[in-house]
Amino acid sequence: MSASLEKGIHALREVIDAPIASYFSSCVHCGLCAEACLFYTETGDPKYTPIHKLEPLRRVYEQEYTLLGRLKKRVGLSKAVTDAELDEWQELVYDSCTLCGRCSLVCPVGNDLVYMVRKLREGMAVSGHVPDGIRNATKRTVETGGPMGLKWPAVAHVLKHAEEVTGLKIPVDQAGADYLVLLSSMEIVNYPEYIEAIARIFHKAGISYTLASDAYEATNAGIQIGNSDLAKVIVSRIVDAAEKLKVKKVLSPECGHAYMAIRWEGPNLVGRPFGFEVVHVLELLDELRQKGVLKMKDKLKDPLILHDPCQIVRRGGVLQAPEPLIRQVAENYIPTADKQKLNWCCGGGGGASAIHTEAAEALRAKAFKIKKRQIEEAGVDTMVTFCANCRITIEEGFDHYEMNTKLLGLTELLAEHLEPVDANSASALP
Amino acid sequence: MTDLQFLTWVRGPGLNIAIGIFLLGVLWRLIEIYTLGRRKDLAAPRHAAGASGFHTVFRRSLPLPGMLKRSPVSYIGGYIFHAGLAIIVFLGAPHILLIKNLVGLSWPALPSQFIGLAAVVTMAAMVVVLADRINKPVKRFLSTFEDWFTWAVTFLPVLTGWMATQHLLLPYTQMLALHILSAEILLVVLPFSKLLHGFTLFGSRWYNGKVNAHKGVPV
Amino acid sequence: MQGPLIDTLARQGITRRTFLKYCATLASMMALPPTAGRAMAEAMAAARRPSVIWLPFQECTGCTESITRSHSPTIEGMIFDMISLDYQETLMAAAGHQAEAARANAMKENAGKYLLIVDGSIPLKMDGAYSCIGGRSNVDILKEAAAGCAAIVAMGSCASYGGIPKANPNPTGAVSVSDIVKDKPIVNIPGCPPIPVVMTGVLAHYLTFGSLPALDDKGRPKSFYGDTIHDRCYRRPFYDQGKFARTFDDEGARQGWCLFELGCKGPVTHNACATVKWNGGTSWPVESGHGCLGCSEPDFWDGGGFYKALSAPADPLKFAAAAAVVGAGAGVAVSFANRAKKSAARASHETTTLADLEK
Amino acid sequence: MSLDAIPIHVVNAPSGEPGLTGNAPPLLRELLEQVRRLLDTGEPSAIDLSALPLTPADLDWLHDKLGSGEIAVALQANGESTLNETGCPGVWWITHRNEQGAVTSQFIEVTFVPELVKAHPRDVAIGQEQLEFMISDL
Repeated sequence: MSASLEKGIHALREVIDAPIASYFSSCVHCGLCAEACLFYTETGDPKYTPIHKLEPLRRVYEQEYTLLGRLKKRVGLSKAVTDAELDEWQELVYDSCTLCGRCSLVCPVGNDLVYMVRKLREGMAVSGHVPDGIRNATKRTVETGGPMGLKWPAVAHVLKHAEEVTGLKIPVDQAGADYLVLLSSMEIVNYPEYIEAIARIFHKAGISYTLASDAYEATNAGIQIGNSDLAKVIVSRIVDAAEKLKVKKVLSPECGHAYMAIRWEGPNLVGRPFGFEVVHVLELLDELRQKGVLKMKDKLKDPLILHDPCQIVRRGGVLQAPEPLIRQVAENYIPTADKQKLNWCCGGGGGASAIHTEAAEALRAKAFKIKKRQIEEAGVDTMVTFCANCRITIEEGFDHYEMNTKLLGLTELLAEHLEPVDANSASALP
Repeated sequence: MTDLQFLTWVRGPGLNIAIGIFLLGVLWRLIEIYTLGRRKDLAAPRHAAGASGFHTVFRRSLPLPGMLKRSPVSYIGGYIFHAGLAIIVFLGAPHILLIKNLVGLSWPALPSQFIGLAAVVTMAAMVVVLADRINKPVKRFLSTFEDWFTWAVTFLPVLTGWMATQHLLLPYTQMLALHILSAEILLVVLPFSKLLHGFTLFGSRWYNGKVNAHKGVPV
Repeated sequence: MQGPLIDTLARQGITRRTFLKYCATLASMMALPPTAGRAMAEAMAAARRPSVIWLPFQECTGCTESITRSHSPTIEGMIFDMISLDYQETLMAAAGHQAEAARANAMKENAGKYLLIVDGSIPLKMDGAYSCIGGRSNVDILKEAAAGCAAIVAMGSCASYGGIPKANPNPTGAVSVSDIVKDKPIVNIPGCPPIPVVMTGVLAHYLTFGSLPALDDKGRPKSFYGDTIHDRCYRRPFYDQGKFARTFDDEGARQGWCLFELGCKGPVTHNACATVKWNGGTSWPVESGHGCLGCSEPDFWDGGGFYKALSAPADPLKFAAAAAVVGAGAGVAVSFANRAKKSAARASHETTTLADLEK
Repeated sequence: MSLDAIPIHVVNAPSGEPGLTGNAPPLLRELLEQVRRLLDTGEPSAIDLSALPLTPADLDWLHDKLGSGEIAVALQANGESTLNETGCPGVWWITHRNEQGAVTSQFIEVTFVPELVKAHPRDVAIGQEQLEFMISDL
């Protein structure tokens, strides 16, 4: 056994727990999880059945933690997990799994499959069986602060531009603010409008906030590659900054995995509950809407559908906020059949969008057909979402299928139709 | 060995051994599984109506919207044969009597004609489910020896029980003995195969519900 | 007592019509076509009386009682008039050497033609010393008598299957006739005791057609043993409705409900009691409120208790508690090993660095 | 003491017996065949009713259909037997009972006169002897 494989098995030994034992013992090979996985439904290839993606984990569980499995291994009835096998499984665990968690919803015996994929990735990561794209993104995040290698001066530049556009001051490193606002590199680079929208809305609501120059990046490639140690390094930056600036709340950007990393995995990664609250931007917006602060000057007339990002809605629990918000700003919102926690993934989550091999991109394009179908069935030209990663994947899909569909970010859309900002407000630029 | 000796053996020592292995296996496996522990979730919980392990234990018995259409055979066939097995095992007069003798509880039985009908329907559903496993690429791909074996081990008690009461193929005594023997094989196989899902499914659903309920998602 | 049977019967006050009526009913019971009744009557009326030797072995004489006390004025008994019963210890006047001589004589005179009836099982332990007649062991006598017979009728469960003497732990090493004799046609008429009409039915068949009736896989006449007691039981509808007597004195028992739960072995017992009944059609065990014991099945005595329902465990669970304890113990042992392993894995955790991501 | 005095009796007669099974009507066709054969060849035949899966209701139905004819014979021989011609001449309903009055077997015979009714030549011969004896005594 190679040293890296040994490390992988060791990591799995650490993470296998009672739920995993229960899940594997319950599986009846009914194959229903395949019907919930867009990589299967859009390709028809049975190897993309979610439970099959977990085969190495199942064997390690059986061989390490069951008496019969140990005996079977000893007499050669159960073959050991090998590097070659993990190599083969890399595609199944990363390229064709976006950690969207739809399979966990359908399993009739109640298996939480995505929970297991996340754990299997711990073993895959340390044994080196990870796609280069995700590995590089992780490296960049750990080394430079963000998956795209973005550094503070570049961020500061974007902030300055936003201040100019909005005419509002964007506070940085201001201790005692209510909110520490986090961003994701993708928003900074591709959708800077998000920052402007946040500035406007906070100003309108009169809530104090700040950015942190040493913790602006919310995304966490560590949880995508599946390594808790590295994920902890990344998330600790935010925790440290939040504690240093003594903010009450940390505002997660739209980005799905960022929310997952800071809201749900964060406390478990650092090993203690947070002294601050983590809020997703949509939760804040919905709260403002309910308070009547979020008033629209007009509404978007185009018929549109909503794409609920998996990590925020199905896996993040922000179930109720998105719909009232979209109704607030859109006159012709058309709910899709599979909405909210049932929504289909864009195909680029879980780090998949960072994998740029030809095969992975082709597979993603195939998987995207399900989104294409949703759009076509609704007969709309506009789709709204609230995750930077989803947006990139969906735009790629639109390009691939040469669709003329418009894709909008929910927060920006809200900001765009917001009642004009009161210019005399305190936080306005002089 | 005569028929009656065979029958007496399966009713006596055979049953003793089978129930012994069953109890031993189930306890061993369940303890092995559930003592593996689970880390406490340190993230601040979000509360949502209908989100809990308990809810999921029940909710998961119904298909998610759209799924019934995607895999009707799995759901409908599955419901019919699980319900059929439950009706036969828990509402057939001789079975209730067995349970009464083992644990002292008893309740009214259904007419034997109804149980016979349930057996036929159950077997039909099981055959359909088997055909589905052979035909559907995903199921065939996932299937291992264990899947075929456990199907047979589940099917045989129903078949032999029904054939015994209908006086088919073999004399009643032989068929009854085979019926009891096949049920004993089922008991022996159960703890060490996927059939354990009859027990662990509650744990699995509960864990799934609990983990997601922590995030405020009713699953 | 030579001459056609009908004359013998007439002398006993049995009219021809009575005999015809009896044969019609007998044919019906044996599931023979209606016309067979008359053929039977004619054949039997004119039949030559075959020599019959009746050997009693390890038995209780219940079978003989059953036959000879069959209902008055014993048409069944009359049938015996059409055979020449040359040896029957219980019934014959001769005793001692005379009796033995009669047997030897009959065997010699009718060599190859006589019918051998056996009741009782044959003990084999201690060279058969458990049961001897005139200083000779049963097994010895049987072998000798069987050698020259045309066919054997094993009367009762002991001769058919070993019966009560064979019950666990079978101290005398009792076996059935068919365990010893392999080269002769044998018809088993099990029951403890057997139903008289079954006996006469078989004799009638033998006399009419010169052969034994069709037998099932246990050597029993299909016409009488084809169905189970349960199949033909008048209480069967209660079984189907799930109505059971739970004690011998409860409301269900008074209502005449099914006795399955009280241990009735009807479902696994092949016999004609439910249709033929006993004591001239007066009643039979289930009708009198008691479950079937299964007396016509092999090893019925060791069938797990007369009052234990068929679907109940034959023995009380012996090691269920022990198995549960061992299972729990195994589980706990594995869980300790698992927890130790997992703690060790956690303790030896090496923090991952970026370099670790490479293969 | 009669059997009725024993306090175990079936209060609710087992169900399943009432109701027609549909097994009776085909018997009428079979009887028609048998009557034809009797007329064509003179060959008598019979149906063993106890060997067929007929409920009491089926038997009643059959009995009603066939009706009763002109002749009713009662035979006292080890219990009563009744040999009754039905509404269809040549079709006889025959019931044998034992001494306790229970039905032991039941037939429908298709014949000009049931065999059991006819006196056997040898019995007639005995009658002849008796008559001669009586005359010789005169």
